[in-house]
Amino acid sequence: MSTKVVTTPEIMIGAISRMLYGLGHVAVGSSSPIPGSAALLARALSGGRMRVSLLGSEVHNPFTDGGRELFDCAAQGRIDAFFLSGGQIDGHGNINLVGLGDPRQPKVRFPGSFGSAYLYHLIPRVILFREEHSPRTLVPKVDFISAAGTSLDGEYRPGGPHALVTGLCVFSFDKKRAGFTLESAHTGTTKADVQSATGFEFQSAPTVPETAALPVDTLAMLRSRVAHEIAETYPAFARSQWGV
Amino acid sequence: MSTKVVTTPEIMIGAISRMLYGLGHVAVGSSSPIPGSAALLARALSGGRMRVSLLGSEVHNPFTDGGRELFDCAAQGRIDAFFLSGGQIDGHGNINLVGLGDPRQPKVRFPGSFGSAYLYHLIPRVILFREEHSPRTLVPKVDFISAAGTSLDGEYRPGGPHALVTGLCVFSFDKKRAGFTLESAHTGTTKADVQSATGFEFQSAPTVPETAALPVDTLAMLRSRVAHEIAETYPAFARSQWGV
Amino acid sequence: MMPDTATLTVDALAARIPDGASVAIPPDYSGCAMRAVAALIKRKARNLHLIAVPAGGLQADWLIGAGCVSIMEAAAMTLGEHGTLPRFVAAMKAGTLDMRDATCPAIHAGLQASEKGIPFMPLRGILGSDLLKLRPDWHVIDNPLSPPGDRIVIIPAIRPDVALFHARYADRNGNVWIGVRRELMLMAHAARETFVTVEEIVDGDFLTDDAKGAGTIPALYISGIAHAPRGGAPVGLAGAYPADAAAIAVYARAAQTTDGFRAWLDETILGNVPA
Amino acid sequence: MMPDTATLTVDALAARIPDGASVAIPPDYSGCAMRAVAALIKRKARNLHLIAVPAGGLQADWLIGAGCVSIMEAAAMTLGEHGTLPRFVAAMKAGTLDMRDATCPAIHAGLQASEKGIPFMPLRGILGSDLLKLRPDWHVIDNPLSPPGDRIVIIPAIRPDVALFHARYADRNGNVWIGVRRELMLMAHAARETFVTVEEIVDGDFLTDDAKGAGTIPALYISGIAHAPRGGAPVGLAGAYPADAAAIAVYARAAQTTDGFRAWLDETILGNVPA
Repeated sequence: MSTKVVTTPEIMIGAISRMLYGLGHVAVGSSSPIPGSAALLARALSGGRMRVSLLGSEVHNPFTDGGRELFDCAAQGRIDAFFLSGGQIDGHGNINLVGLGDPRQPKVRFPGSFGSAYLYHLIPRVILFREEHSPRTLVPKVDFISAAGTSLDGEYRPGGPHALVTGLCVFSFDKKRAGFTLESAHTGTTKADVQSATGFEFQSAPTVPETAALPVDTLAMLRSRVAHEIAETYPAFARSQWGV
Repeated sequence: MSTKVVTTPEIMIGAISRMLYGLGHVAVGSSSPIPGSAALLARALSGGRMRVSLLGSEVHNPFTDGGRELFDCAAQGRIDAFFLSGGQIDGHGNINLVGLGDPRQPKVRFPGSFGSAYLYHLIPRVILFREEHSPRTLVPKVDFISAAGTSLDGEYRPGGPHALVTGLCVFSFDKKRAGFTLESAHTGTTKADVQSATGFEFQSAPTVPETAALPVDTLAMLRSRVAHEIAETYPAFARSQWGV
Repeated sequence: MMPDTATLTVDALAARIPDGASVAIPPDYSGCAMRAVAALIKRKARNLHLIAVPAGGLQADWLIGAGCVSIMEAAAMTLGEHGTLPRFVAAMKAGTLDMRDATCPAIHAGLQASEKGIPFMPLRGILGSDLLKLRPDWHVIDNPLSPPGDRIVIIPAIRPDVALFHARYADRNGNVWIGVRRELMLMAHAARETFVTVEEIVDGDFLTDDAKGAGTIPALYISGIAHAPRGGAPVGLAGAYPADAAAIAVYARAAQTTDGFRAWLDETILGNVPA
Repeated sequence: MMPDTATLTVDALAARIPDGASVAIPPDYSGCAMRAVAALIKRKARNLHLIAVPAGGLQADWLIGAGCVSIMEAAAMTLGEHGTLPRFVAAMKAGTLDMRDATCPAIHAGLQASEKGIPFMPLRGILGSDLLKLRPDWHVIDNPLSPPGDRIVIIPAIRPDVALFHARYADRNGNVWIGVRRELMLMAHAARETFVTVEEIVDGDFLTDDAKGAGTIPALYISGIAHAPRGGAPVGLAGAYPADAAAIAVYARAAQTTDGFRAWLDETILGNVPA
């Protein structure tokens, strides 16, 4: 099975899971099969030292105080990393989960902001993910700010964006500059490819490394143990990715 | 057993229970064996139409959200009556549960304010009780206001004092005047007895009726069924009153 | 059963939820009273103000498609892996739904404010979000306990007229067992009235049962209970039966068009044989 | 067991609570870690800031009498039917204890503010009470959502360094079952660290157990657990063993004087044979 070609979601899972090494508690929200797989992979590699809280799971879910506990737990400083996506993501780290055009009568309606407007401010390491990397998704300015990438001085903000992982590359986020930096491009993607597919300005080194591949045994672990673990919460994703 | 002389606590229990007829939910706080017995008696007479929540009981306690639920429930408007006492009670309905003299180094220290400062404001019918009726307990002005009898205009106050039941008599409370009115005196007590034992000013009709006695079958119910029910939470009280 | 908790049929329960009521509903993983929702549709409920706690799913889409909803309050509207909610999206594009976008913890905080009987709850985060423009009822104040510059959002209390959900068990005293699904307890504490459909009504008293007590909403908060086996289908009920993915997929396809939704509604909810 | 939840001896657990710590403790009906309290006394803990949630009982009096406490925060201090707390009353009359009188819901609200990571919680009532004079940390503001005159108290967050209590069961993953005693969960959510003594450590995982899950504090919040059979005596533990009224009465009499308390402490806690 490990001889099967590595897919883009697998590259993204690998890139995200590497950002989680050494953390104590990683939480995963709704509609997040790629981060969920990455978190479960990082946990599998941690030797039991990492907790993963997977919203919607009945097994990988340590919460007993109802829907609010994830948010309370984040505000208590007990969650180290979380994941957000967006119908649009802009170069300042703002994300749009509401829609395009007038939000009262949108041209395109997205699902809604979920907990983003809150968790983005409170969890130290928020990793943005979006498989579709295009000028349509990565825009200069979002139509609607569900959650703001940066805050005014004096505002309480222990959390914020850490990185953005797409189907083409990995960006880091620089809070001082309120902008992204290209860190690596996935196999077969050039810096020019990334530039032409990205609607916002970003910085990068003169040469951009390739996103590191998962070691063979880690990939095998993803495709077996983790595939089965994530299937409980995301059966369609697990089936389409790994046939489980 | 019903031929035994009626005790002062039993007269108080009878007077309080009559104030509870027709209510839907009566809650009883800490250190409240007399109101607890009155509430359980009123429930027994209600044919199951009254709920009683008895703090400290494991049987007569409907709460499943921890220590805060009683207070939340009151603020939601779901509790019709409650009971408070005081080391001192003054003629404006203020109660003192903290102590005499400087609260930082008191001459006499009482247990503390419990939930009084809150529940007195939120529960419509708060019945004050104090068996010892003397100038020492019923004072012109309390040394320390744990909970205020009345509030300023504009302040949110759906609740407040309804009556004061002592070992000698029953007072009602007039919110407009912020003062008590003598409604009845217990068997063998005159209006003059009440006046000489009371440290605060109060109003009364020219003739004051005797506090109504419990019907014989109700007294029997108190001494049997209710005595056993209250014994779970207040064993020493039930033993000393009814030998159960 | 205590007199203020009534045992009802599903239709009678739905009849206790008046037109114009604000109705708090749980997310798809927490016990949705789908049979009661169908009864609301059958009785042609109108102008409901749905409050999703915190995300709306299949039941919200059914009600929106059937014309029962005028105001929708939610942090998100989604069918999960089945994609978007077709009738919700259609209503938004048509501009016919008063959508009050929120963020999950703000809905919990607003309900907790009602639970505590306080006018508002402060909440961190949110600053800089355009949600503040869509929500004139959310205010930003300076934290009175901090030096200037520490702005904080305050969320007004959310007091639903009704909380409506499905659970596994009620006892004959009207206590409802919800296990770890504490958002249902929050909803019941916050709402004026709570109506529940259950898989089973069982003997015993959950409040004096060591194993059940901790996961029980006391009858005190429950206005009416209806016995509705499989009342949570097709969304599913944790510990009892899974989501019926095929039925949900059928719906998601059918409801892409107004006509398709109508035909689905006629056949599946209203029980009419298609002409 | 997860690496961040340690299994400890009672003495090792008490050693993890440093001098000067603020320590939240439950009321007498909710599971008091009396053996751990005895261990704190034995190791001569000093300058503790006890936060009673919301009333202090026997454990507070033991600690005050033994000189472990410099600040006491509580809505009430009582031995219930056994009367007043003798060492507490003596310390108050001597003016040696920094007593922070509160009202029960204010302590819950302050802990809930920490649970939600917000700086304060508004709370109704209290206006007109002299508690506001004793509590300069409690503020009164105008409700920003109302016309002027609607004053409301705001209670700052209470973030204990430690929550300490006794419960019936822990599982081997470090989850702690508390049943309906949710104030213990609130304490664990609000505190930086939580230490628990339990009657029994059992197999299985409470979080995936339908019957136990709803009454369980996840290991996530638990820093250390000690196995301490009858660790709640003499106060008692609901469902396990009742209060030892005779032992409490002996204490209440002995502790009326400093010498009587010393002798009781030597014999009962420190295990010294009286000379």
